[in-house]
Amino acid sequence: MQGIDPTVVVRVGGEGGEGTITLGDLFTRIAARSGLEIYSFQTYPAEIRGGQVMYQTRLGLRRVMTEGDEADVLVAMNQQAWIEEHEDLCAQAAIVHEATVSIPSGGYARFPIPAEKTTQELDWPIGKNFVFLGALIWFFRFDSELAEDLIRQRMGRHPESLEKNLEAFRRGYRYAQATYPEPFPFTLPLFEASREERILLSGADAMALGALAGGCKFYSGYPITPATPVMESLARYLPQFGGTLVQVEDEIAAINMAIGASYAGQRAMTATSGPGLSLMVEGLGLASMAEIPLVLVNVQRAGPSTGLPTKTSQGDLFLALYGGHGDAPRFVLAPDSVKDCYFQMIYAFSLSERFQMPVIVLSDQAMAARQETTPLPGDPWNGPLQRLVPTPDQLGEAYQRYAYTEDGISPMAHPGMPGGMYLSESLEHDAYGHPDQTPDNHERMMQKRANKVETARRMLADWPMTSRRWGDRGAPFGIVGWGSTRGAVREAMGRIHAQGIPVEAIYPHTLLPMPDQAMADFLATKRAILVPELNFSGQFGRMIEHRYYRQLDELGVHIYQQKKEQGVPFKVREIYDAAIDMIDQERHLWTREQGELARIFDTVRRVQDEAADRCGGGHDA
Amino acid sequence: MQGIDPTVVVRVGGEGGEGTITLGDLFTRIAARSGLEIYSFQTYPAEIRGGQVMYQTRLGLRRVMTEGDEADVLVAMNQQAWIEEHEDLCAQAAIVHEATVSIPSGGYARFPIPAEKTTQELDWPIGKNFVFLGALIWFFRFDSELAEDLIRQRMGRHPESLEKNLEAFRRGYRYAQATYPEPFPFTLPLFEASREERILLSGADAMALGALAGGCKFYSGYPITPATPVMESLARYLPQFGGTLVQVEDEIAAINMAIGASYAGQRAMTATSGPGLSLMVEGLGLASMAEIPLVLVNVQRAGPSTGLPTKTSQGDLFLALYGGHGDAPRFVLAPDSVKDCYFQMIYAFSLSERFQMPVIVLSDQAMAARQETTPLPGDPWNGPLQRLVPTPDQLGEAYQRYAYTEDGISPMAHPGMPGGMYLSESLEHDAYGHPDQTPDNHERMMQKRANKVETARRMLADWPMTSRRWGDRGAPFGIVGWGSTRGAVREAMGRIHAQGIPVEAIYPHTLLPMPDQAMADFLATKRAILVPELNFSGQFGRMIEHRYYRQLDELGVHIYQQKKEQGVPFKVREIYDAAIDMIDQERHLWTREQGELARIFDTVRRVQDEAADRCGGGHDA
Amino acid sequence: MPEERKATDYKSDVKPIWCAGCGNYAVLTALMRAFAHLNLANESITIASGIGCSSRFPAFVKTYGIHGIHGRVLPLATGIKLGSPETTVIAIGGDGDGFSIGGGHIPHAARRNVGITYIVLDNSIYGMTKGQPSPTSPEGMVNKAAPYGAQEHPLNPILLALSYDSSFVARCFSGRVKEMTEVFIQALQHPGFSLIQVLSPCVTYYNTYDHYREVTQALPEGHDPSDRLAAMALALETETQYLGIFYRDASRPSYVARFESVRARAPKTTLDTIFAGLKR
Amino acid sequence: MPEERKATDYKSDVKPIWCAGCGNYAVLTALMRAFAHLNLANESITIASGIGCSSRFPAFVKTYGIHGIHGRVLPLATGIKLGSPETTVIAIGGDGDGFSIGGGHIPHAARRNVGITYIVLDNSIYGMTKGQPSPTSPEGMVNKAAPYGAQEHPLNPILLALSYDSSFVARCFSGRVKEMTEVFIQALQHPGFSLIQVLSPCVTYYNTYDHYREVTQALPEGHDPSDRLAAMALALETETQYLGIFYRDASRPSYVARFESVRARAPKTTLDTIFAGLKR
Ligand SMILES: Cc1ncc(C[n+]2csc(CCOP(=O)(O)OP(=O)(O)O)c2C)c(N)n1
Ligand SMILES: Cc1ncc(C[n+]2csc(CCOP(=O)(O)OP(=O)(O)O)c2C)c(N)n1
Ligand code: SF4
Ligand code: SF4
Ligand SMILES: [Mg+2]
Ligand SMILES: [Mg+2]
Repeated sequence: MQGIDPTVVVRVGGEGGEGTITLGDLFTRIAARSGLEIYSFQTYPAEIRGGQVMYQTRLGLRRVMTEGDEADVLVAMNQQAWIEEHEDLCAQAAIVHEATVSIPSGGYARFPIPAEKTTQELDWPIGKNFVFLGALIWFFRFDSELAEDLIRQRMGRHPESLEKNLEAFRRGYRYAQATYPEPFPFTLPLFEASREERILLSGADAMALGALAGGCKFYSGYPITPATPVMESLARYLPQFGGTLVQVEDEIAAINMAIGASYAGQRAMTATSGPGLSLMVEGLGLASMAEIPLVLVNVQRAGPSTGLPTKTSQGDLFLALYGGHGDAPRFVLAPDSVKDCYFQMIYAFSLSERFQMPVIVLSDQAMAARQETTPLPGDPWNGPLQRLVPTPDQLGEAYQRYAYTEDGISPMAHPGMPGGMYLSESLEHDAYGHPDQTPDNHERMMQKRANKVETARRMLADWPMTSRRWGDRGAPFGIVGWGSTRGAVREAMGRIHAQGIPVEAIYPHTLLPMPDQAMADFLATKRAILVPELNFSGQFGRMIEHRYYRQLDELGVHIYQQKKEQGVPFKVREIYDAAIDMIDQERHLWTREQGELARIFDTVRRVQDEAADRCGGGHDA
Repeated sequence: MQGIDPTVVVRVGGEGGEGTITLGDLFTRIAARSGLEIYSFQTYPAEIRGGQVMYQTRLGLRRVMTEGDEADVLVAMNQQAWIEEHEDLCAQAAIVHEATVSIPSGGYARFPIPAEKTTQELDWPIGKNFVFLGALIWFFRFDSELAEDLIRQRMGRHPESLEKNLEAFRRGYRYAQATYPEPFPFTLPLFEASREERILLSGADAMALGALAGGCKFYSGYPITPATPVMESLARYLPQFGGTLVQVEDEIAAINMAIGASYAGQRAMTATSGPGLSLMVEGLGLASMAEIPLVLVNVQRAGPSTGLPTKTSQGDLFLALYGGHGDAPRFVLAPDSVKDCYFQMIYAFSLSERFQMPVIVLSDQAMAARQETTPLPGDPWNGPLQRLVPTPDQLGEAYQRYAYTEDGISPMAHPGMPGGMYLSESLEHDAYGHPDQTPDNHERMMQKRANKVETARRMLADWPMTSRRWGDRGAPFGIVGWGSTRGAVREAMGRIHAQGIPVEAIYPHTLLPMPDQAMADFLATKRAILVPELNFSGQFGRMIEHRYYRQLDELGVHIYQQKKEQGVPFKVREIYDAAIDMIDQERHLWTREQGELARIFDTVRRVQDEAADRCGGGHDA
Repeated sequence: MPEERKATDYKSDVKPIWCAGCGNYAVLTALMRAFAHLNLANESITIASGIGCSSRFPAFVKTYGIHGIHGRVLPLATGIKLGSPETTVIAIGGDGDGFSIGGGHIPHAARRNVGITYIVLDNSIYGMTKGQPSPTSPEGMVNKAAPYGAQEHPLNPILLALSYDSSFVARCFSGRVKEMTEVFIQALQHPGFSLIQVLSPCVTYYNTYDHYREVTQALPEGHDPSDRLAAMALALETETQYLGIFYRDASRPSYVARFESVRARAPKTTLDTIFAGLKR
Repeated sequence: MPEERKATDYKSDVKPIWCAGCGNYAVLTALMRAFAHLNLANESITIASGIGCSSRFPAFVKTYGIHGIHGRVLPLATGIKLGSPETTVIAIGGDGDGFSIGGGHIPHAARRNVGITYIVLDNSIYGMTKGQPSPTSPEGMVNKAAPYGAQEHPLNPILLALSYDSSFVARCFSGRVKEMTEVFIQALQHPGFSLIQVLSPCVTYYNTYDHYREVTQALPEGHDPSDRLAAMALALETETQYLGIFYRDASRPSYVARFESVRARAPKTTLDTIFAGLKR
């Protein structure tokens, strides 16, 4: 149990082929239905099947923000699960394990379950996961009727196996009930659970639903881990909304086909991951040049090249910002939670359609694959915005598809519109779309396209969703982050705050254009900022530093980059430690004039001393 | 006649189909053979053939550094040539024109030539360009025998037409001799011409020859303007050097095939332009991840998208630096003259082979298409460096292709080497090349690959060719540029210097890694720097600002970005004006404490006043 | 009823940038005549293209047009057709655009049977980039990019289109505008994917007019365009280059029709319903 | 004379990550046996691959190997062959890798007749990404990515290889290791480009073992592998999937041989000579 609000972290480890993910998934759903808040996380092997997988769910009474640094409960379906997972256990963890697995003695509470024996008795070898599910339902005192309902719902497609699985479930439940009648060391007071309306949503589904809410009618894409679930979700939904989804031959086809559909008047998108984004760079330039709306989701995975296809990273920021020959404007958005994925997709369609430009939405493996309980999303702020189409009197011989306007936006006709015939051009062109390679025209048109970003910047200055800011207003220490690291930052801030140290965070959601005013307001009171991110070179930090260095220097704000590129998310502890280290570092820099900061510095010193004590010495200040 | 040393700018305008380029080219060669220094420049229409083209040659007695801002002599082969080109003429220009073309009266000296009539008489309509050539040879008093030799040499493949062309040439010569016996207003004292050894070289050829000198044995590429000439040059030469060139199906094949050949042990390269570079981004990541040497030439053209395919730009810098998902290290080189193209290609192969990494060499349309007289290039500084191959005792079962080393470089076996069998991996891998997705291994291997850049940075610190610095050592005002703009900057500095204003320039040749020590030395004495470049967003300036902002701020150096994205090179005047403006701007900033700068500021004020006087008023200070 | 349209009604006011004598002019004429014959409303037509001399086509026609990027005309055109199914969509490109960089997209357009007319202006050369060998250039062709001669077998576009099971496959020649117009009229009415190879000489870099005048001839009288193997046999002949419709299967449902049926089968829903289903 | 080698001599110490029962194991066995039969030195072999389950192949073999990027195995392998002509180069990938994203490279490898053995492990599914339809999946296949069924005709790999004029075209089945080994031995000795489609079922996402056991059979006794049209006719049959060598033409010069002749014809020169020629 970690953090301020009590939570329980349950980790399930086993073979992919043993239904480990199904077990984790069903347990998660039953817990959610029991009124708990949920945050789940999975790791996949790069292997196809049969590799060892891990599914972690964190349960809480109030909103849960990360998967948790340590597991309270480990469900070890096989020996390998113990070997791979035990290092991440908390000191008093409970181990629910296959009876034949040997767990070395230690401080842990052990709960062997004879799952293999049970399934042998049932002559149903693939039911092991359901035996464990039964046991878990008993341990957490969830309603077993409710659980059975859910199993029926989820597994109903295969009636033959359903009954077998239910039987395995019941055996597990009864065995645990009979063998371990005393209270389980980690449970949550279910009567305190809120009855508020919640949905259980994955980041990938949130993007798909956001796309639908944003009016998406066309998707073309090529499978790639970890973006495929976005496509699979839309494959089901789009036709139900009168839309079309095509699985195409490659990412180049994907982006060009989406551009074609958008040219034809549809709201169109594609989704991919790193290698696919690399292949789409040329197409992005076309959308930018010909001014064709396009939403491109990039679910980041660890690179470079094929890299670590199933692991998370935030390493594609520079490619999203700068990927293109010539200066090809685009927008880049970065949702920072599952729910935000939904909204940012709506905004992506708004920006893309309104400004006739490609919009890249950066998610990542960790955010796409995880499930969260969230409130039902409400309406988006303003929108979805529409594409500017020509008025009848703008059409005809004099129709200027690329009319030079102050805000950069010109009305866009589409096939079928009488009098709107024009040439959409990848060559530099004049207001009509005719190729025009003269110096002045080129400069002017470059300016026109760039103006759209400036127009958007002004428009978005009034929009509340371009950044999220929380914590102690005006605190001297800040955290500036982006994307899926937010949960860990938020939880770390809770711990920092609990020490009485004021700290504040900001997460921009539009990385291009940056919400400069919000950033300026935020930075105005800071002495030092921590910029944590999941990539090797600290791309976001470099961008922040470059964009705001004058302001940072004038205010004397120090910037601390925290970079991690290991394929896994930040642990809360890592952020916490980095923040405390930053403040400690500042203490040394500020000794002569620490003034009002003295109290904070003292606290940090005390916190560090305590930590050192706990470790039994070795303080590396 | 412009600049310090006397030069003559001759511009030829006419239809592509009329042999305009041949005329320009032959004239250029004859002038070079007559002992003059040459700098030529062409514009192409985006059209295929028959469009209006322009060929400009600047002749001088000493090294010529740009194509010249204004033309002294216009050869107007048709009416359109006058219309399109007359705006760029100097006040007293000489117009050599087809007699039937009407030239409005003005300050120009006119030299009508009845070329069309002559070719009608000869019944040889396509000989118009040779009539003009004859006239030009007379005007410049070049040796007509020498000219005829050269014509025979160049046109000898078509004996039928050779005689006709020679006849047209002679008629033109004699007509001009008879009609215009008096000295031509623009000639150069040929007797002063140096007899030093010179070659006439285009930027594209320089790159091809540099590749050969760097040991290139394999080229795979796809045609694209303006990079095709590099391929065409190597198509001829490579087999003569025992190498292989493949024209492939697309740029993706190009980069992957080159990677394959390099993996097999050959020095391999490809060349392309913007759209092709966009398509190669994924392959770049593979070379970076699997640590395979690769030289990639990018001859920049104006983008985005298809853009202005025949026009110049420096807009692909960010793509070269940051184009890749994940952090994929690479080197980026930027030659700054035709001769430097030769050397940087050698260094590119050195770096690529030594560090087993992709190296991008950025040229541009203007530099690739132009011809310059240059001295015979000598030997490169150090090298070409070789690839590190395993020693016999490193081979065998324990061979570690990706052994972790301090400098990041591990020995690379290649097919055929007994005991060297290994897996080259695009997935994250361990020292043997086996896929390894564990967090620690990933971080370590990211570090290993990144270390190579740091090793190179240290190694290159001692190399003289990583930047070029010239002008007044320690001058308070600086110009920091890259690539092909150097000529204009150098000439502009000559003019600034002639005013008694001290100014100094630096051109880094390795943009990644940047020559930080050289930059630091340079910046140490500066008050303000101008950063001119040919792109819309000022990519280089942004990079300089970001990389050196702390130093710039500490020293109080102001940075002035000069951006131009019009598809054409800088005029000398533009650089000159921007530099003078910068210094004038500084005057306002520094009024209270200008100290030793007072003299310079005074000069600038005088220069500006004089310019304003010449314009007849309207001083926009 | 819309008025009768003339071929010139489809001409834009942009003068083609092609060299005098370029084979592409004939294709332009034939296509505009086919439009007129079918009396298509200008705004109901979209011409998409790649990059190359041939791909400048859309600029010269008064219809909707998009000049995309090199080699990607088929995915682009597919997107347009799916996005606006009522539109008559024509994809145009060169042999380099189509068979070299774009070659990977043809099989997929064909197997989707998407209702677009793909016209390849095949001059067996890269015109726009000033004359390098293309995938249909003969072995041994010598030019700057191949000073020792091209070392590759040429591709056989008709054969490969047939092997992809394109539902309409034809060959035309710029020297025969009338026959070309007729083929275009048929292709534009074909519900699925059609690929038309037009032998369209590049007078500047590879003038093949005389050659093609010699080796082309109409498909044998009795050829049955529903017989794919027979079509392949005729395509295999290279001494004679047959002109006309090699293969046609109008019975296969088009991609648009298939998606209509998918949408019809898909149970309609709303976001609220979906969210309700996600409630814990 | 090198010692006799056994199939196991080519096994690396990396355990394949494939699911138990995956068709790819049979291909691994057959290929190692073919190596042993030909007694190839380990260091004289390079296996290149793309991305996919099948493409993990090189890791499991003790030869030179390169696991490149998705769909680019043919250009990669071509570079290796041209860079090291003595090497036996094998290209391996899946149906998605080869016929979807990589489909544009096959015609060009074929027309170059570059001496590489291209083995496509065709399971008619995207295995690595957990089961989406591939270009060889049957129409109507239902899975998460195609909940309303795949809407495209499958491609016919043998037919398209023949239409590209591949000089060696064969089909094998993982259920028949012996025959597969035999074909591999032939292909490895073929001087030009060979394409081998191996029906290699994915037991996890699309188990076609039983189906293929039913529909596959050896090519008819009398089939003449030098008859391209006859091969096409047999390839067109889809009820029966024939196994064996459909087509072979060993007489055509390989790309390596062609470049040798180019280099032999090219006048030797030096940089100094070139520079001398550039003197003004
Ligand atoms: C990605 C990319 N690569 C290369 C080019 C350069 N390029 C322009 S047109 C062309 C080929 C033209 O040949 P083809 O398609 O046969 O058309 P043609 O000009 O002969 O009509 C090439 C290679 C480009 N524009 N984009
Ligand atoms: C550019 C790119 N796009 C997509 C992917 C994701 N991806 C990996 S393997 C694969 C397809 C696998 O199918 P196949 O080639 O048939 O191989 P199999 O796994 O079935 O053996 C895909 C789409 C990728 N790695 N790179
Ligand atoms: S270069 Fe050839 S293809 Fe291009 S316009 Fe001229 S004749 Fe036509
Ligand atoms: S998923 Fe399919 S193709 Fe991949 S290893 Fe398993 S059985 Fe083989
Ligand atoms: Mg062509
Ligand atoms: Mg497959």
